[in-house]
Amino acid sequence: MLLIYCPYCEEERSELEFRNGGDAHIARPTNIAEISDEEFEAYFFLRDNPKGVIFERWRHIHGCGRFFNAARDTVSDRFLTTYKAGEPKPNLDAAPETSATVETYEALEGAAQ
Amino acid sequence: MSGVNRISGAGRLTPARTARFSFDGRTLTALEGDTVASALIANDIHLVGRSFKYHRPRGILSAGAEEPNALLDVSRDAARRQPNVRATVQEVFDGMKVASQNRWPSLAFDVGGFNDLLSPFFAAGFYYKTFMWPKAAWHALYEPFIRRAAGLGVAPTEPDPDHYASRYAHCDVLVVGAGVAGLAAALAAAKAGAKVILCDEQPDVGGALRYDSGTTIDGKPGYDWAQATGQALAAMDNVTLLTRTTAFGYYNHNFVGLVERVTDHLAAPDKALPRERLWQVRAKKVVLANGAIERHMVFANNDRPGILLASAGRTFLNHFGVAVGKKVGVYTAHDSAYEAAFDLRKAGVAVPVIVDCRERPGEAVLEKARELGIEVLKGHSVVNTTGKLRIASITVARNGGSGARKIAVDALLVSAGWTPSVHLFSQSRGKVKFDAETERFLPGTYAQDCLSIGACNGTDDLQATIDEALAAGELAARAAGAEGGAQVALTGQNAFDWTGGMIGAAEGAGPDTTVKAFIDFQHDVCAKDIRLAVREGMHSVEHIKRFTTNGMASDQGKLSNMHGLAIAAEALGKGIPEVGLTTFRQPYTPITFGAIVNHSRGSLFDPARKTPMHSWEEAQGAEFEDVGNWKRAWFYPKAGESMHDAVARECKTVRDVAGVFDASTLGKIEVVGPDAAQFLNLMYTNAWDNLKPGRCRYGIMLRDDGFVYDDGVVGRLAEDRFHVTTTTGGAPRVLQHMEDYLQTEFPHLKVWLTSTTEQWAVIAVQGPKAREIIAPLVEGIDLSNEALPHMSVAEGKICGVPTRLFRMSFTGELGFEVNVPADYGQAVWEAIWARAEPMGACAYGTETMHVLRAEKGYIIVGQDTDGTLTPHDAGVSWAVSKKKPDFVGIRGLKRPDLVKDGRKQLVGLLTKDPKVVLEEGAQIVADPNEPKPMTMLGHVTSSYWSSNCGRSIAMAVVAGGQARLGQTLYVPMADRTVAVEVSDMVFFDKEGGRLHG
Amino acid sequence: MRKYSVFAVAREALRGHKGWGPHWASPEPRPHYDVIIIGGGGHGLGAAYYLAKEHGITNVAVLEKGWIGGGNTGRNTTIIRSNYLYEESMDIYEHSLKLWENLSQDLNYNVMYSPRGVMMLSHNIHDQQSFKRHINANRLYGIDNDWLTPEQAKAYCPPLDIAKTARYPINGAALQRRGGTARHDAVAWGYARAASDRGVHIIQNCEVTGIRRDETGRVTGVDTNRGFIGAKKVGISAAGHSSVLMQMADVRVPLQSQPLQALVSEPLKPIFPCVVMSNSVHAYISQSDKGEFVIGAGTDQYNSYSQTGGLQIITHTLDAICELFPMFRRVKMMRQWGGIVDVTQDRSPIQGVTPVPGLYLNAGWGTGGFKATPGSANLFAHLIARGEPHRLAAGLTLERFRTGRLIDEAAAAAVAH
Amino acid sequence: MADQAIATRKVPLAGLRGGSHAAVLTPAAPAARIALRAGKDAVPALSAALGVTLPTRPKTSASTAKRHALWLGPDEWLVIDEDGAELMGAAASSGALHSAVDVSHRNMAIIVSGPGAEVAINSGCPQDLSLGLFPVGACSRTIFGKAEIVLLRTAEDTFRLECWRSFAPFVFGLLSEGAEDAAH
Repeated sequence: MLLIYCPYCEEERSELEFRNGGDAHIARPTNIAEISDEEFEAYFFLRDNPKGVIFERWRHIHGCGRFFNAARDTVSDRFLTTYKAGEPKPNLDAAPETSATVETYEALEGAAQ
Repeated sequence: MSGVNRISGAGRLTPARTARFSFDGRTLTALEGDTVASALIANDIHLVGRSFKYHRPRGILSAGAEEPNALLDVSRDAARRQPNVRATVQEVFDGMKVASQNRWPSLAFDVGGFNDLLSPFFAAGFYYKTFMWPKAAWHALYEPFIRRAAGLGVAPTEPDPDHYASRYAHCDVLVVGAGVAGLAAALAAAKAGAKVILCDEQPDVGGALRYDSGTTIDGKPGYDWAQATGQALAAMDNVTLLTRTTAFGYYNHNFVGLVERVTDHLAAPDKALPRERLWQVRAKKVVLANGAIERHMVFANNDRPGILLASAGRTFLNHFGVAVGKKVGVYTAHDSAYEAAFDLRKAGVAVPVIVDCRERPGEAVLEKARELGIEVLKGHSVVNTTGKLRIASITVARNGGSGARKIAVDALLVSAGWTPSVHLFSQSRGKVKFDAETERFLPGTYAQDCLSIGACNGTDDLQATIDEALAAGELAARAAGAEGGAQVALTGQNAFDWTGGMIGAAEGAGPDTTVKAFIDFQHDVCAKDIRLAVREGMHSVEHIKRFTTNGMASDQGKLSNMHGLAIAAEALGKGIPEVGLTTFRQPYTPITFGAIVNHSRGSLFDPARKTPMHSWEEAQGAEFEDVGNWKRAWFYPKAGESMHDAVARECKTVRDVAGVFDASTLGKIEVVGPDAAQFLNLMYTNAWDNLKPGRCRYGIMLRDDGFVYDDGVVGRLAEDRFHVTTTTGGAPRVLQHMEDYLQTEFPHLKVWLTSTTEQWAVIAVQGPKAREIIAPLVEGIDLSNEALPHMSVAEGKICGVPTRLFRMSFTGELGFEVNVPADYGQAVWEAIWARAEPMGACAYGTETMHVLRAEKGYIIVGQDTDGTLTPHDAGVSWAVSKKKPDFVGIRGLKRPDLVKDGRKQLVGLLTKDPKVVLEEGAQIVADPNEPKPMTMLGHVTSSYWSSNCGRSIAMAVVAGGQARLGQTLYVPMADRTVAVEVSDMVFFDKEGGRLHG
Repeated sequence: MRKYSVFAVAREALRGHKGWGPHWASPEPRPHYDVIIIGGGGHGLGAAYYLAKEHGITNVAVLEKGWIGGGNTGRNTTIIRSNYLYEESMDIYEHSLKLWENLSQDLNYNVMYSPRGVMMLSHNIHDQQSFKRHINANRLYGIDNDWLTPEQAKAYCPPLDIAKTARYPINGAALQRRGGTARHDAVAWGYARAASDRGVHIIQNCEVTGIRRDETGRVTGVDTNRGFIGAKKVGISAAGHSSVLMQMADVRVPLQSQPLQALVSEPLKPIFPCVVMSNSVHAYISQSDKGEFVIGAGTDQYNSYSQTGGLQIITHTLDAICELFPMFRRVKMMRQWGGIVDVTQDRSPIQGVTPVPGLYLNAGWGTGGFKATPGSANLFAHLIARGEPHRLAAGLTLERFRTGRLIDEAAAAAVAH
Repeated sequence: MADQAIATRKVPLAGLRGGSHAAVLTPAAPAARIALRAGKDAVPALSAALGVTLPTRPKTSASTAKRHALWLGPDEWLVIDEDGAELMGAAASSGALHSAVDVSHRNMAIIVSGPGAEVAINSGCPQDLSLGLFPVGACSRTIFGKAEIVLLRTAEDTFRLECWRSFAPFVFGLLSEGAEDAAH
């Protein structure tokens, strides 16, 4: 059960109060009616699905109700930061790099050093 | 007398306080505080079970949670029966019934023991190589045979009458384990002012001090210090001390699950007490102080009853006052076992020999052994044992095999050293490192905010443990923000410093042998099985585990994993860290489903939502159907009526007179703000700007991929206020869908959404007499066709309370939907009913609602559409604006497959035989004689007997359906084929005149 | 390859099982293969086996970054069934089920396919409509799937509580009798052994770090932690890691990787004869040959490669199990674990060519991968060998996300009105 | 019309009492409530019109004698008037841009009071309710078992717990079990 910092409530809360909203920073094209099939496919279906830092949306559905964004490491499930909707993607160079140092559970399977 | 092996003056239990229990029908006396294991051994019973595969006689091996053998069936009464209970954990209470498992007809004579003779055939993985012929025999013959042998205990067969509780808890510091390290850390953290939770799986604090006899802390005997410290902690406001509480799982972000066993040790528990309580703890810091687990020695026939871990022998003696035998041998590779010999000797028990496979045991323990006159055989090993149901002798030989001799014993204590318990650390996804010198895995890289201290961290020395614990406790408290003052200092002294330890097979169980030297007792995995797995190409430790099932039993390899690993490494010719560990997973020890689900049962399993009129409907004898979480009135059978009769009557009555229907469950969202219409323009396919206040419109909502997501009637109450309705099941997701777009795609719009589903009770009054029924009750609203035409809404009063009165119809009749604040719902319903009933109107349920709307061809999203239909497929193209520049779904709708010919489209179906009612879900074909697999054109989505039409009617999605009107198609059922004609979807009142009353 | 049989086992029993050789060889990788398959799970190993057996392509390597069968093959709840709704799904799952029926004999390895029946519980009218739709479609397609009354369901699975007073009463069930379970590890090992016997190289601890292409964009091989390995064709069959591998070829795919959890109870004497699933209360359960209840939970809500998830997902599942079987509240959970499932938006798999010539993708099996193993492997081999999909997998291509021709099994079970 | 009786109000959980000596459960009397939405700019005018200062800090509330304004989100408040006074009109009189929706009947409230109130609520609520983090006056929308609730701490040992009416039996049932456990 994750512990998620809501940038509106300014507090960490249990994952039970939140709903994941998929990838962040995928803007719906303002000219959506005009885009090509390929562009629509890219907008609606194609995702990076990164192993490492993902920028994702959460909604504090059983809290303040707000959508906000988070940067999370999909290997360690650690949050690097959360920020309000509409704010730009944070520059994570300043944040501690965790994906390289956090040992993965998966790597544990069958191998320990 | 509480057992022949009870040593007068030994242990901490009170001789006068006895409890009686039965074991396999035999009544025994125990002392309060005994575990089942200590009580059985006190009564000289070692044989308690049979192993899984070979049905070998097995005894009690340990005194703790790591026990692999002594799994028993414990019951309070028939419904409170628990299989697979570890005798070493379960405390005795007066009147408990205990039974052995996995044996027939009796524990001493078990037919399954025949398997032991066949064991050469049952080598690891043998089943992959055989039982393949003839083909059908696996499922028909072999598998049933194997399954009969499966399992240990017998599953409960009655619903569990006990209840379980749950608490979410937060703390600054969670300390797991209340041994020396845990107590000291908790003390330091608590004195620094932190909010502390300290838990331990044992009934009392102390950890290893429970068996220890020579340690002093702050000048007190260790156990006494522990009890005093525990009491001091428990008395502090900022400390929660939980005993009989296992930290079973370390999850993400310092979330740790604990299970507290509340009543399983009580003879007559208060009924109000939960059996177990789940604690879901979120800690700022976690301090792991969960100790180490002693390993057994791996040698031939090391599994006989009466062979125990040395620490278990000490626990039974020093805590419970029970000697494990009268003539107790010791076989060890570690100094700690000597102390067991010393304690037994001092208690007057014969210790014929300490066999130590090392050439150089610790000097201090050797000296002490000499002093006590105990023979020590250095550089010797136990190479075999005898004794059918209990160990009778050991065969001892000098390492290398010479000078074998038999020594009679009735118990044997073994120790291969100690494995730090890194289970929780690993569950936290920390990464262990291998300490080559001491041959053990220790916490390496931390992944979460936790610290390991004491034995689980590889800290052996007592004072070092204390210092480490105090520092960790204070550090954790400070890191969590505690600012309190008091520092703690403690000094400790133990009797002996320990050295030694080995992993893997001992002398005589090496690579060239075929002896049964058990690693995993419960699963009967021997050293030779590991070697076989390697020989068969299983080179990953995970493959070896899975091929041999080593470590997969209910103890999850607490004793066996390190031995298995060492033997595998040897066979592979690799170092231990290269081979690596298998994964530690939650839970640390098995936990009941009951504790996990706790309050969730019956009405607390899932909320059953009921409308404000529910009790009236119930009183009228309505049958209910589940729709999402809602209970909806389905139909109202009168005495003697079948469902079919009731629905036919209701359908007729609504069209002939009128009916009253509870529509409260429909989702409602109030959309308010100056940009409300603009927002709805984007969310629905229709255009909303031109809808005048006081009027309503049916709207279709799509996802961006163009498929129908929901529908409903939307009323405009004012320029800036809309009353939106959704499907019953769709209410929450429609609101989420709208919020998503509003907040993240269209945040510039000034509009807000509020769920009002439960604010309003909705009473639909439908039928020719609808107006006549409600008119006298309504105040301030002109109900005439002119003032309130079809698809309009007005606000006023009914029965003296505010109403939003909709003129709308899902039946095709003159209709109203009376919305009143929910608390008034039942009273207004009763007032309407008081007028309706004398006129011959009826109350109707969802089934009649479904029939009536189908007669009119109105679709139900989720039944007639399934997330793969566009509005064009669903025959509601008229609701899709062609002028709007944008709405959600506009682009998805234009994708190649969504605009191509031949798509499945919603149409009507009329059976050629009007009496035949099609099955909903039946498939439609063009050629009923086509061989399978047949080409299916679509399926029946809705199908009813229509009493108003005097025939069956159906709706279906059919490939290219709208071009097939008039065609004959077929519905092949298992017993017959039904011919149908494709029709439009309006079966009744095609002109729609009735709507306008 | 030494043939496995009861006689061989008996012979070995007399000599301490000293005569068994490795299941599969562990060769050093060659510099170049005709085909490289990335991912040593059941699908990948099976594809290699069928390439060798049915297409005569034996210069094949299966590259596995860890140990074979260590991904979703070794982590799933081993349910097998084919009673899906859409033709595209029925085609592939039924093809698979037919292969399951003979797999032990085909591989000379007992994969313990056990057609004990998969029963899906219906709790309300909407379930009933949906199940009837499946049953009718299955029947016309030649796939067994029967509607049972609550009493018939209880007769088939005695522990079921069919009381009408339950919070989610059972109003019927759909039963596929040919559905059942198989032993997951055995599938990986059986395929590995049979493939290895036909010359396929199984290379463990070999992680792919790059996919190389020539100037025309065609695949030329893969970089690995053991160096470059050339190949004419590369097939990706890596489940949760499909996106990561496809990114190496600069292709974005419509996949999300999420934790899927499962658990087993302590071993108990057999009491539960079949597989029971309930979509309405979100749970599925069977009892293994060792006596453990094998219980599947749902996916966590976020993307993750951690192979762990939250306790609340397990809780939610056990809530449902205890509601369906109130006597199981005293049963104990022995172990829980997680895998990474790669899911598509329409919950149907992707098998087909990619924009990169010579690169083939088998992915998106979500929670349905194990049951599909033989069928998917068999058709993936066909795809790689021929360069175009088999008729039975023709609808599973990536293209459908552009055209909109989705195979939406999830939507077909849409929420009730 | 004149002779029609005015419809009587039937509230959920009417007449129920429950809990334990540690945590007493009492359904609250019917109250007036609005779901209020507005931007920052509108806060002063709305506060003046409603006679209670709309809080702008997360997890805080403001109260007069019988009127409470609970911060639920950055542009969202739940305003409760225990006397049932008219709130929609008051909000409208502010003249400021806002959305007010009457939810008086959507919600109902249960008063949880006693030394075990925190523990009783924590039987299904994952928030830290210790006084330090959830002081008197603190409020939050959150989850309680399988129901959404709004919590307001009205005294050290008393919470007002609001839920939607159809969830009330579930919430009351789970609270009862939590209250029972809190007593032991």
